[in-house]
Amino acid sequence: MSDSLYQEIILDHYKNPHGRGLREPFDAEAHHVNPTCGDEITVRVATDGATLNDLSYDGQGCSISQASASVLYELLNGRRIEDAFAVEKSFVELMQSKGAIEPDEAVLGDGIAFVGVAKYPARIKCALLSWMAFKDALSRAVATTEGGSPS
Amino acid sequence: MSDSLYQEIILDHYKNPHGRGLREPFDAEAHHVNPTCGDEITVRVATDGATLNDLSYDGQGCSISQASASVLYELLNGRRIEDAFAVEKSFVELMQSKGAIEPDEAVLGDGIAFVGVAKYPARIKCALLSWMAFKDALSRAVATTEGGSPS
Amino acid sequence: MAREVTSPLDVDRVRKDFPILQRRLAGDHPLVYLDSANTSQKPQPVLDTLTEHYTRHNANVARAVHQLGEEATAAYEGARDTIATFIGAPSRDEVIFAKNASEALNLVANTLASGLADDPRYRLGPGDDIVITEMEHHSNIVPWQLAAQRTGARLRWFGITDEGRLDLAQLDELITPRTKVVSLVHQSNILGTLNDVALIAARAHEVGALVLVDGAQSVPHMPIDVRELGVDLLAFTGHKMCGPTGIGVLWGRSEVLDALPPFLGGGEMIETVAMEGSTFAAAPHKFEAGTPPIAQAVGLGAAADYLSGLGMAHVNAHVESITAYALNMLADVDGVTIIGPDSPVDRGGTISFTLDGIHPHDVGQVLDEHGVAVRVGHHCARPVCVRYGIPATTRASFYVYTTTDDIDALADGLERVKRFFG
Amino acid sequence: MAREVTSPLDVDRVRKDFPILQRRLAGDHPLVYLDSANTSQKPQPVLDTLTEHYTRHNANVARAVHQLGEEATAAYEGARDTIATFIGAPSRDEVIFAKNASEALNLVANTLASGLADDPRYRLGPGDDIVITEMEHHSNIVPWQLAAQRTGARLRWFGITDEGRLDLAQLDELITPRTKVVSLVHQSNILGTLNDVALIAARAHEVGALVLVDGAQSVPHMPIDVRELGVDLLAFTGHKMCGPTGIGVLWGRSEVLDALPPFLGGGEMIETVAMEGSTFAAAPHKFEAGTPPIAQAVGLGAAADYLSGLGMAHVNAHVESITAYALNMLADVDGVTIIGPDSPVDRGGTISFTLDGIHPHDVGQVLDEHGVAVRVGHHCARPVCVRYGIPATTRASFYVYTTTDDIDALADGLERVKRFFG
Ligand SMILES: Cc1ncc(COP(=O)(O)O)c(C=O)c1O
Ligand SMILES: Cc1ncc(COP(=O)(O)O)c(C=O)c1O
Repeated sequence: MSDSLYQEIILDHYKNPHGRGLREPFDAEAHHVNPTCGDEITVRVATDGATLNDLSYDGQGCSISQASASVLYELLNGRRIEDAFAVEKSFVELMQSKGAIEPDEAVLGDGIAFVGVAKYPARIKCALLSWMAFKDALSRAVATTEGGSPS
Repeated sequence: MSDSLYQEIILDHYKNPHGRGLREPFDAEAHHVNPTCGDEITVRVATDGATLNDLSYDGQGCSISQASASVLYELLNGRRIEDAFAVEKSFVELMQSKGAIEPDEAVLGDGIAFVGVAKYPARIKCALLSWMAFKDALSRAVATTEGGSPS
Repeated sequence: MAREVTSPLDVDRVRKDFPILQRRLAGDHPLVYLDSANTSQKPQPVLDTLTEHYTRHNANVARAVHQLGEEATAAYEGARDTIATFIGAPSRDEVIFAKNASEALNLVANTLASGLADDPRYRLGPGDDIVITEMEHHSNIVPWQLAAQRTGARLRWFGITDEGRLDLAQLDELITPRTKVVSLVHQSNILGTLNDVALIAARAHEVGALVLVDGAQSVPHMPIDVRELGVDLLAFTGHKMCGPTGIGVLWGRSEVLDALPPFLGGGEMIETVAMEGSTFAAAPHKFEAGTPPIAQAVGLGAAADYLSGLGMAHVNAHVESITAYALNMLADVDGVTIIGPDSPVDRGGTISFTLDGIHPHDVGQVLDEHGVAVRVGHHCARPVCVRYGIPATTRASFYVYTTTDDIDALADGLERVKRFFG
Repeated sequence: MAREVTSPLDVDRVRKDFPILQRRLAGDHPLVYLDSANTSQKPQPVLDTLTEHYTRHNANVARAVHQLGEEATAAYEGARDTIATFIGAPSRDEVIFAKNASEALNLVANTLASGLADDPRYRLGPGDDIVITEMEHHSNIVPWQLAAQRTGARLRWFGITDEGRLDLAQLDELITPRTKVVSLVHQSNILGTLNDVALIAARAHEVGALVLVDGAQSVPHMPIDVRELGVDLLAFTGHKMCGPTGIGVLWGRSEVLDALPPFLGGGEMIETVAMEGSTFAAAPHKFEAGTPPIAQAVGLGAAADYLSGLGMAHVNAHVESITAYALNMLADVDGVTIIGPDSPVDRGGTISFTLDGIHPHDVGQVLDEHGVAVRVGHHCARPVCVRYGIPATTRASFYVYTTTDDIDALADGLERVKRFFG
């Protein structure tokens, strides 16, 4: 059952989240809320402007939003900034595809398990919650380091 | 055709209205408008407090509103005030009866021809226009004469 | 597992009136619809009325002298009579058709906030209090926040006890001579709580405040007589009482409706219009700008007739018995915590709960995969979730067609949910 | 008597889609429906869509994770896509569902008048001008009168020429840098006049004013592309374009919708609600408080599909040819005076007229007794009647199902009216 939505990979990340917990130091933090269901996430990023040195998060929510934060960490932590943004873009595209895109495992890793979620309009926001917060935080961190005044 | 609404009597009053035209002297005047169709009527009454010495009117509107003003004049001009109010009450009752009342010719005279109009909700206001203006004018005239300061 | 319920309704026969209940969902699951507090399903007589209206009597109302126009007007105004009778309104002119309960609630908040009323009792301003409760639907919170923002009036509210009841300990401190309007929900759409409206209305009237009741959840479920309720205004919505979407009702005492200034401007609400200024019709037309939801009002009339045919006392008794059964069943499911009154006293057929460690979204999704439709989220009553420190709840809600089998399917489903995420 | 008309529509086939056209009236007269500017009749595909929605997909939208909820949401949001395409909106998020055109017009007037916008361009106040025209429907007059009253802004208007055209001689004197908003009708519902919206919009935009167009009569009748119209906001109503009652649309440019503050408060229009204050969703949801007219929006989508299936250019050409025919026929009836443009240029399929010495109420009533349904009165545009010094008009209006036989029946009927009152 639940074939299309609750992939085994998603349940694994939900039950055993990777990289969870807020860590110091960090250069920017974003807190996002999904008002329809009350899911919340805080994402922190630490970067020198070139590499994502740490990505930490904490929050509460459904299996989809929690698993997607775990996948976010696993995929992007330690990556180069451009790569991180590129993966983020491709995950968002996947989620907005209504299931019409064939996801690329080389780019998205475990993220491909979310292809089924894209068919459930009510759950897409859950999957995107941590990714949106991440994008927010990273953009601000990059703007700050570029502005020449790292925190 | 038009049996129930356009009685011969109504058409006669419409084509040959009785007592039409505003006259002096008068003790009170009322101007009423039916906003849905633009029909207008002005009614004047002259009274010594006991008798309706003159009832004059002018206006524009459909056959129903014009004929009903003519009938109003014919029925009430020169009558005692109490009688005038009684007839007015009984005409209003007839119009609100949805055609369920058997009108009393002894009281309503040619007014009984309007029984059919009571079945056309959109036209009841037309039939009542002059009667409402009359009631307004007469009530004010009576109040003034009772108040002891006739105009 | 089986517990006995006695209901005055012949539920099997009632269910035959609702074509959607025959629907098979994905995986060929039958539909177990436990989301009636969100919107109710529609019986065949209501659907037939809509079709008959559009195929035989469709025309605009009030402004036509032709036969279709007269028929449409008679049907529309006839629905007003039906609704007046349904809620015991002293006069049909006290029944205003709106598009939903939210519009009806906004109508009151906006006209009080507009400052256009002649009588100062109907004008909100600095120094005035608006009193609501923490268990309101957003539709009875946001309009008052906007009204307070516009006028400088202050918004205050009753809190909620741990048991899911209004905390009335401060009744006299909250409702004071500063209070101009008290607006509260009759039956909470998240907790199920039935509030003692008469008690609060009595205090409000003592200090000269207006009382508006949000009956979106109560009017569909119990016999309501506005004279007995003792309030000034009552809002409710058609789609939760077997009626179409797109139609709601505001009832108000004539005196109050006469004192309120117009809400929206347009065709039908006027007496006469000139470019330089306009005068307005009397209630109810004063508040019905533009072509009203004609077919929807007629459909709502048919819905009220359908419910009256079942008997509102029977509807209430049926939902009560299902609720008692459901509370019992849920008490047997490990990990379930009821949010709201957990006994079947002074509550309606809406039960919110949490399931330990599993997010409501996941509960709802897995239930749905077995054909069990519940609602998950904050149910447009987020302050209640905040009050209980939870992000959301799962909510099952019942109506005339709900059976004990539906409740059993829910309980089974919850066990599956736990196994799945366990 | 017979004149040729060429129409791209197969009217006989179109008529089969409208079940009400089979209706026999009192005296066994067939229905000659010449009141489509008041409300149009509904084709079978729209009725089928409504029934299908209620019997298979009925649920509340946006807030459910269950299958019915997802289907209902997909249907409702799908209707938004359909309407966006129908009017050439650059984005689906620019399409707001309201209950009718009147609500859509009030939405704009009220949010501009509320004073809650951040950007002063969207706040009306003393020193600002609102510009409308003398040929507006009451629904585009009264909201602005109320807004002017509330804010101290001044209301100004374009007059009408003897021929029934807008008098644009004072264009630059009426629309000045003081002007904040210009709101005008695209096609007059009483005169039939089609206004040069682009010209007026160009001047308005020169001075930085917003342009709202009332398309209640034009959107049902001609291909509309909001980008070509060059306006900021467009209001129209479902029931005049083969759709259900209870549904209307406001389209607005994203930038404008983003700048306007919320209208009504309640469920669905919020981002997050706390007792202390709330934040709001983005458009279109910001303007859709409460349970929307779900089935009605879905029905309107079906209506737009039906009209697109006929082809809006064909709809327009058909109505134009019937209008030309009718203008000719009426010119032959002694005593008829057309109120509005009497040639078929830049006008729609709505013809108002007077009949010498006979009141429109009497005209309409006698026509009705022969099955010919027209509208009589001021048509919610009383200032136009005042302008021409008449109490009311008789109005015949046409749509996709109107035939030359219908027009002949009207002309015959007018002769009978004259004999009857002669
Ligand atoms: C030109 C015009 N504007 C506005 C309206 C109002 O539309 P509705 O009554 O659907 O709100 C109408 C029709 O009644 C109209 O013809
Ligand atoms: C208690 C309560 N009030 C108000 C509303 C708003 O009703 P509607 O969405 O029909 O406007 C609802 C339902 O959504 C409700 O449950």
